[in-house]
Amino acid sequence: MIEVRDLHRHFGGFRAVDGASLRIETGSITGLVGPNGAGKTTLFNVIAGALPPTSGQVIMDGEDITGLPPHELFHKGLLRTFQIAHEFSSMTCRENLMMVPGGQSGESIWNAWIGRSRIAREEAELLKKADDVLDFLTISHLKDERAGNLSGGQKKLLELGRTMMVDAKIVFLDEVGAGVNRTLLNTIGDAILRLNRERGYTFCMIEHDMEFIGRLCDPVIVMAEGHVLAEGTIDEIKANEQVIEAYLGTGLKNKEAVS
Amino acid sequence: MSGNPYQDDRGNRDRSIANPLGVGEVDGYRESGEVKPAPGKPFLSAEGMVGGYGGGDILHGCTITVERGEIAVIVGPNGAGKSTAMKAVFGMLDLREGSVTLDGRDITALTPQARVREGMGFVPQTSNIFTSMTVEENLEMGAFIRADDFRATMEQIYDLFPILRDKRRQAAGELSGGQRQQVAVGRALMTQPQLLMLDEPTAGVSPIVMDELFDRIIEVARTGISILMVEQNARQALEIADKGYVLVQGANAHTGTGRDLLADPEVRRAFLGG
Amino acid sequence: MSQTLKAPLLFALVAVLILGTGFLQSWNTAVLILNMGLVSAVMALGVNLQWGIAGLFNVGVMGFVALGGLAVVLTSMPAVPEAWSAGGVRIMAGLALGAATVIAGVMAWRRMRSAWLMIAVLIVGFFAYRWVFDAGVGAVEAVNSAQTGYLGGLGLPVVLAWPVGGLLAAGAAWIIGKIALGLRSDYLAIATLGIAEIIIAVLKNEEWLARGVKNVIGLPRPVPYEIDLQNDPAFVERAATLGMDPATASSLYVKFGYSILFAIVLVALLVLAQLALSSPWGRMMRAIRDNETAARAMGKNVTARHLQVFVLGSAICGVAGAMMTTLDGQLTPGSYQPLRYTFLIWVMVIVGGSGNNLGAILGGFLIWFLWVQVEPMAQGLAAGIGAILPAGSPFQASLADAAQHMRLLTMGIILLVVLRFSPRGLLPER
Amino acid sequence: QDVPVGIIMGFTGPIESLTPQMAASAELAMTEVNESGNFLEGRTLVPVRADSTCIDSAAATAAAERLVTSDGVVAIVGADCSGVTGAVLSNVAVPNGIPMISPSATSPALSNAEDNGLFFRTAPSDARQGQVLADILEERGITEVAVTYTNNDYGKGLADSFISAFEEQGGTVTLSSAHEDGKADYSSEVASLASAGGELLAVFGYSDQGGKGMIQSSLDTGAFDTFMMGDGMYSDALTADLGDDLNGSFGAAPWSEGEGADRFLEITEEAGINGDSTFTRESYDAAALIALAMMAGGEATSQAVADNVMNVANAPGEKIMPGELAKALQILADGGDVDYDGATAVELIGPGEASGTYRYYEIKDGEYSTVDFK
Amino acid sequence: MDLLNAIVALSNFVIVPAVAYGAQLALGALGVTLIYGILRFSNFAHGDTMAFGTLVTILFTWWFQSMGITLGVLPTALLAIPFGIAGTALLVLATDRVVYRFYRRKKAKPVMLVIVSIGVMFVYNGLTRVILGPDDRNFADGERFIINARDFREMTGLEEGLAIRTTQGITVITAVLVVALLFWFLNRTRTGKSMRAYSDNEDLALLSGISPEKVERVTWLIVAALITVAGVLYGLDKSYKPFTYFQLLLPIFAAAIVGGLGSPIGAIVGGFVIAFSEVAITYAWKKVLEYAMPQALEPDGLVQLLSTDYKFAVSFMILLVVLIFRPTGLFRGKSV
Ligand SMILES: Nc1ncnc2c1ncn2[C@@H]1O[C@H](COP(=O)(O)OP(=O)(O)OP(=O)(O)O)[C@@H](O)[C@H]1O
Ligand SMILES: Nc1ncnc2c1ncn2[C@@H]1O[C@H](COP(=O)(O)OP(=O)(O)OP(=O)(O)O)[C@@H](O)[C@H]1O
Ligand SMILES: [Mg+2]
Ligand SMILES: [Mg+2]
Repeated sequence: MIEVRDLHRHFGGFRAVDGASLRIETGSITGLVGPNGAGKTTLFNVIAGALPPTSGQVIMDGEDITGLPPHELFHKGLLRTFQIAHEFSSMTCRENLMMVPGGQSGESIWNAWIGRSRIAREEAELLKKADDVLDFLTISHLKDERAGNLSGGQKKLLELGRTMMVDAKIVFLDEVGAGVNRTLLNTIGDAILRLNRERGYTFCMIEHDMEFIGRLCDPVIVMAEGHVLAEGTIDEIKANEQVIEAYLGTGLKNKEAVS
Repeated sequence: MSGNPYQDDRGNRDRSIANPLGVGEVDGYRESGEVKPAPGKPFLSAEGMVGGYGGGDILHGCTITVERGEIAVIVGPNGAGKSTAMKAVFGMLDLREGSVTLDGRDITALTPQARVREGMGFVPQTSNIFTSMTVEENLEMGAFIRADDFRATMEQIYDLFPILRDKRRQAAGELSGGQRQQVAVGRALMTQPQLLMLDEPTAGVSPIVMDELFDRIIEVARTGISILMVEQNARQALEIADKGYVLVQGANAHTGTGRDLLADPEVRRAFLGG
Repeated sequence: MSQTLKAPLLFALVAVLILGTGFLQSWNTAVLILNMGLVSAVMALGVNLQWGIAGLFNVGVMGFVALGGLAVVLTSMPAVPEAWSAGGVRIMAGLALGAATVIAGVMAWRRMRSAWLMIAVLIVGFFAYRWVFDAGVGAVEAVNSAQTGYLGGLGLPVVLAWPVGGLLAAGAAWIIGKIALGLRSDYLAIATLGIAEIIIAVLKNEEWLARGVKNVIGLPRPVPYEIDLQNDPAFVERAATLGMDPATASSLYVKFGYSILFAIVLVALLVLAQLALSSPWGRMMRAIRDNETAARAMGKNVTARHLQVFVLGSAICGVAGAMMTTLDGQLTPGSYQPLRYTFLIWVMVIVGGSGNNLGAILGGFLIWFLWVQVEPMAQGLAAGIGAILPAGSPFQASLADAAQHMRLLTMGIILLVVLRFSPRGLLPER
Repeated sequence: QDVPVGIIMGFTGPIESLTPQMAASAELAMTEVNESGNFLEGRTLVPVRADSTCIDSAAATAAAERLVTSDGVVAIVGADCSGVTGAVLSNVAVPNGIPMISPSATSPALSNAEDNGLFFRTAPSDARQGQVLADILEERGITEVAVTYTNNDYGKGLADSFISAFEEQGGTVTLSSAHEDGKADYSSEVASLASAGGELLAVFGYSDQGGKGMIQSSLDTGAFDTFMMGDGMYSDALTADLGDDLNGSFGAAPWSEGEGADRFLEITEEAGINGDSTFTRESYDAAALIALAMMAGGEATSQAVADNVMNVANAPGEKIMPGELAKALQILADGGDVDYDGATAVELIGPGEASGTYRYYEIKDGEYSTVDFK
Repeated sequence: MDLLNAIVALSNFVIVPAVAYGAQLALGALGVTLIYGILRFSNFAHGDTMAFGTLVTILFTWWFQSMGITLGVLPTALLAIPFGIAGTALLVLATDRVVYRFYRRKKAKPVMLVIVSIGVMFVYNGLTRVILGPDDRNFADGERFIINARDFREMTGLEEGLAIRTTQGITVITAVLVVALLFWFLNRTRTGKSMRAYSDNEDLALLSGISPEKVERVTWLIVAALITVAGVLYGLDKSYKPFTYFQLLLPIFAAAIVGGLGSPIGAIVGGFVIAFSEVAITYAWKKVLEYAMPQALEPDGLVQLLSTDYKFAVSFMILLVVLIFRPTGLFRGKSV
């Protein structure tokens, strides 16, 4: 589905991504881990069009999508969420969802003046869809609340909900777990699994919580110093000496997580 | 749009006229009130804190105490008010009720700056280093309030975090996430605090660095410095904690030693993710 | 006070101020303030679209207003055939050559990725352009330079110049937006500030275009001339039945003519803006304003939307500029100053209420009223204080002089006071 | 009773430094009329000031509208800058039939403005001055000059008329370059002019604005050391500031031969006004003409002013100098004729503008000294 | 000889004026950049503050002159500058106290401060005119030239002259001194470092015990000093008129941005880039080429790239080009 070929992204002389090559298979939930500064977020940003690459290619379903701007990638079914939730804070949860679908005729300013009735029809459909999504996420009681007033975890759910307003092919998640309470994280994990199974979304997610990764992801890709260090199932990764040395360590947390 | 009409920038990003980098959230102009003696309290004792950010209350009678040399950990769901409680302890928001005492003195009326002088150190969750300054300058800024010679302390910190010694001339913004956290803790230690407060020091940090940080935190505590921290990696944190607090909706829900809480099935299920 | 009550009350206040002017000073003054208030309100509407709705900090309003003014000359003045035959064709050829050079330069960069080739193309093209163009300009400017010395316009009815002014401003805004909105960090503010000055510089120095600093006076009007009315017995008679002298009646008649035309434009623009805002387009714009990065990731072409709003807002300023020049009856490029045509409009929007179209309109009226009336008020005040002071004291004189400068001071203080106590303006958004 | 007369000048804006003296001079004339006691059975002229801003036509129009319709002025001294003058004329004066006498709008284009016989100016159109200056150069045998002008209708118009007259006589202009008033730095303008060369630099600007900056900058760099100056450059402040450096430079300024100017200086000095400031003479004359025209018409109305300005300004009649308004009023009251000469040797020609006598001066020992009158 | 003449002509008309103008812009831009970096907004009132600072200095200069105190060959105004700085400092500190601080306490977005500064601009604009009126004021005295063109010609026997004005000399020397001092201050002293820390991260600075009030006060004091010095030097070199100072705002902004907003070195370099590009691109190279080229190749035209009418556009084109290729300015400023 997504193939990254020998991708480079340099900042001045610094090689944040340095020859990364990897594949994300259709229907998978691929985990992306690696030490701080390994270049994971940078890789995401390049794939999602937020940063232009220095060299290399990104292929999606056989089509070269290297360097396309984010809004075009969106229309190709490539979506992302952010490490820090990026809600539209002055808008209600419902509006947050309703604004998502592309190609709304009401988004053209001409139609705003001359095509009011068509817009009204479309809006009614969108409204129903948004309410369904809010139901799915178990936050329908918040539909008229301003998104800015939600709690951190709820914002992350809303963020996930936006990807459900359109038929996303692949969703990139950047550290959904960071700073999220583990219990809530489990709920989010469930939602991700359901989307993957029921709707056939492909996911690629950066995460540092090995337990969470272990529950959801197969395969797991480990990055270090800008390139791919290892790839495999969670158990293979945990057993990999290089990965232990560069990333997992042998300390207390790892022991705890394994136990 | 936030509730604060003065913060309405209408989404403008025009960097040629406005510089949004490093804008603070804390009112630095408040005047300190007086310090009253409060004998017989634990080393740090924040009792019955009620307050918020000006809108409704976030904290509803939350109490936190730490003894000398102890590690205390606060856990709880998102939005429970953990960070808010930390800020309240540090004087970064107005309390409507409750008091904060440190080492037998009531410091409820002090500003954050004054609390630094009283021996408190705080490492916020994010943006906790001066990115444009070198590692050494960061540490110097930690020692800003000190009039004495702080070179010995700096050496101690370099011993504690050896990697920082190698990078002392490098801009802190160029360091990796884990290294930045070390700079941040180092900066706070430079003030020679008696109490070190850490807000989610391990969020977004790789497992190996997290282990490293926890090790260092234990080391710091062993030197007699009290530690109060908020953690979402709750199980690992409670593992090393002398005392644990579970905060729910701005009030204490469970309190106990770290081991006790870890062993409590209800706490595990509701707050630690099973 | 609830918003629904506040808006009518504030507009009523403006009405009272203007009517008060009518009763206390004169109806002509009142209607004149009303007219310029209408024009100002249109300008404020344009700036509000950019700043209030999309957060674009455009400090080049002056440039677009001036382009609107240029449109009036180009549309409504009669052509100067001698000038056209002297060098008009050559000028057009020069301009075409210049445009071709820029396009070729951009192509060279896009296709070949070669900076040197681009620079070479630009330099060669530049000299060719100067060679063709300068000669044409010389010839045209030599044609009766005291009275014409320019190509003239199309000789169309002046009302047509208003949409043309909008188009001209829109075209300029499109080019500016293409350059400035595409920069990595947003440098729109400084770019607009500079480009507005460049537009004025072009207007001042390109004499073949609109006589440069020599001004074009006697622009056609969409309403009758007062003199003609005064000489029309039927009109004089009707004025007499209303108990007015012909001079007053005629100038009121003409001014009301303008008022009606301007009001039509203002209302039309307001309705269009409100419709757009209440549609999914408006929702999308709010989303972009809230969080650009997220909007981008949600498939919204933020740059294109910003460009669109920037062009629309600037076009509105262009229309207002054309209306203003029509009202003045002349184009005087030297008179465009940022303090008056950029910052004052900003004061209107901020004081009125950014993000709220009605607020911007209110601000337009209110600030314009003060801009005109602060001076006599300050003079009155100075005279009042002066009368108390001992006669002949040096203070009296300096007080009178100081009164003249009260206008700027007052604008500043009003802005500061409103920002402090009602930072979202008198009529906040929602 | 009171007869209000408007004074519309740019008290704020680019020429805000000239206008206070101009307004004061105009008011001086009115005071003189009032104090004479001879004016229309003891009626009093009351000056009413309004701000034209010099640049903001809308504000100027609003101010003028207020003067006319609310303060009820019967005539206007002003406006000052040609741009706003045109706007006030066509939007306020003509519709309401109010005569305007501008002391400083010199744009040739105003000669053709649709004015219904209501617009006069005591400042000559720049067309004539250009010719005068070209003649001076011919006298001096100078054939190659560089030109700089302030970038507005005044500067540009004067430069144009000078250049065409000069070239007609066979002279060469090496470069004609505009300068903006109030800008930060003039080194690049001076550099190009120096590069172009020429026997001297002709400066058509203002003495307290870019014109002075250009001269200063040229002197400093040694680019030029002789200057020919247009009327806007004439001021004592200029010679005071630049002093002996200007020796040998010359120019022309509208002037009355003989007494007029000196008398004006005397009375302004007495009144504590800087009579040497630009356009003060023209302002005084404008106000004086309004008063005399009313007197000649026998009533304090707009119509009287519009009808009689030309009569009182031109021959036949007794010559009137500044400070002699009382005498003039007496003559008119007695049914006589006056030929107001004033501070600038007023002579209105064509569509009611000053024909202009120019004083051809040269600067010697840091002082203006008259060479000739033209 | 001819080559020498060419070099002298170039120095006289391009290099010397551009260096002096550049130094003036640089001092102004330094103030803009400091406010941007530390107080986080572009100060639209900068030009008008400059006018005010100069005004105070002028009043003191006149007072000194009236008492017969002068500096000999140097302008008396130099003696009055400290008083001017004090006056300006009072004004800006009072403004900060009454106006800006409120918004900082409210944690207003920086763009709010920009808009506020527009209001302050209007107020200062009126204030300056109310106090001293809008007129042109000359307050320069002392020796005007270090060397003037005539003397230079006599001394060297060259055809071309070279003039260096006292004020140009003072401007350049002052600029160098001020910049060196500022660098030393910001990078070496405790207060300077605390200012950088505050500029980097307000809250963390607070948590380190740095008092925001002190940082802001010191910043305004430095800005007041920079502004007054820049304004007075400019006024000495040209002349004083409030309207001109308002117009200076634009080249100063351009300089600060070209250099990289928030970067003091950038401000200096930016000032010179703008000044040199304005003068050099609109310069008519005819004279220099006539000296430098063999007779046969001498140009007949003026060899002027762009008429001086558009010199203003030049600085903007440079600005745009710099921003397209280096969006953060020549020296990485804060606007990443
Ligand atoms: N805009 C930039 N300019 C310069 N260097 C950058 C930039 N963005 C990232 N880097 C550097 O590139 C490296 C990779 O950064 P990246 O954010 O991709 O790491 P990461 O793998 O996501 O780490 P973490 O797990 O800590 O989020 C880091 O060393 C970072 O300092
Ligand atoms: N600056 C602020 N102004 C107003 N409300 C705030 C502010 N910061 C936080 N809040 C609100 O206070 C409540 C508690 O926030 P707090 O940051 O203390 O939670 P937390 O327990 O630290 O959660 P997390 O684990 O997500 O960090 C939340 O509802 C939040 O929305
Ligand atoms: Mg990352
Ligand atoms: Mg928190």
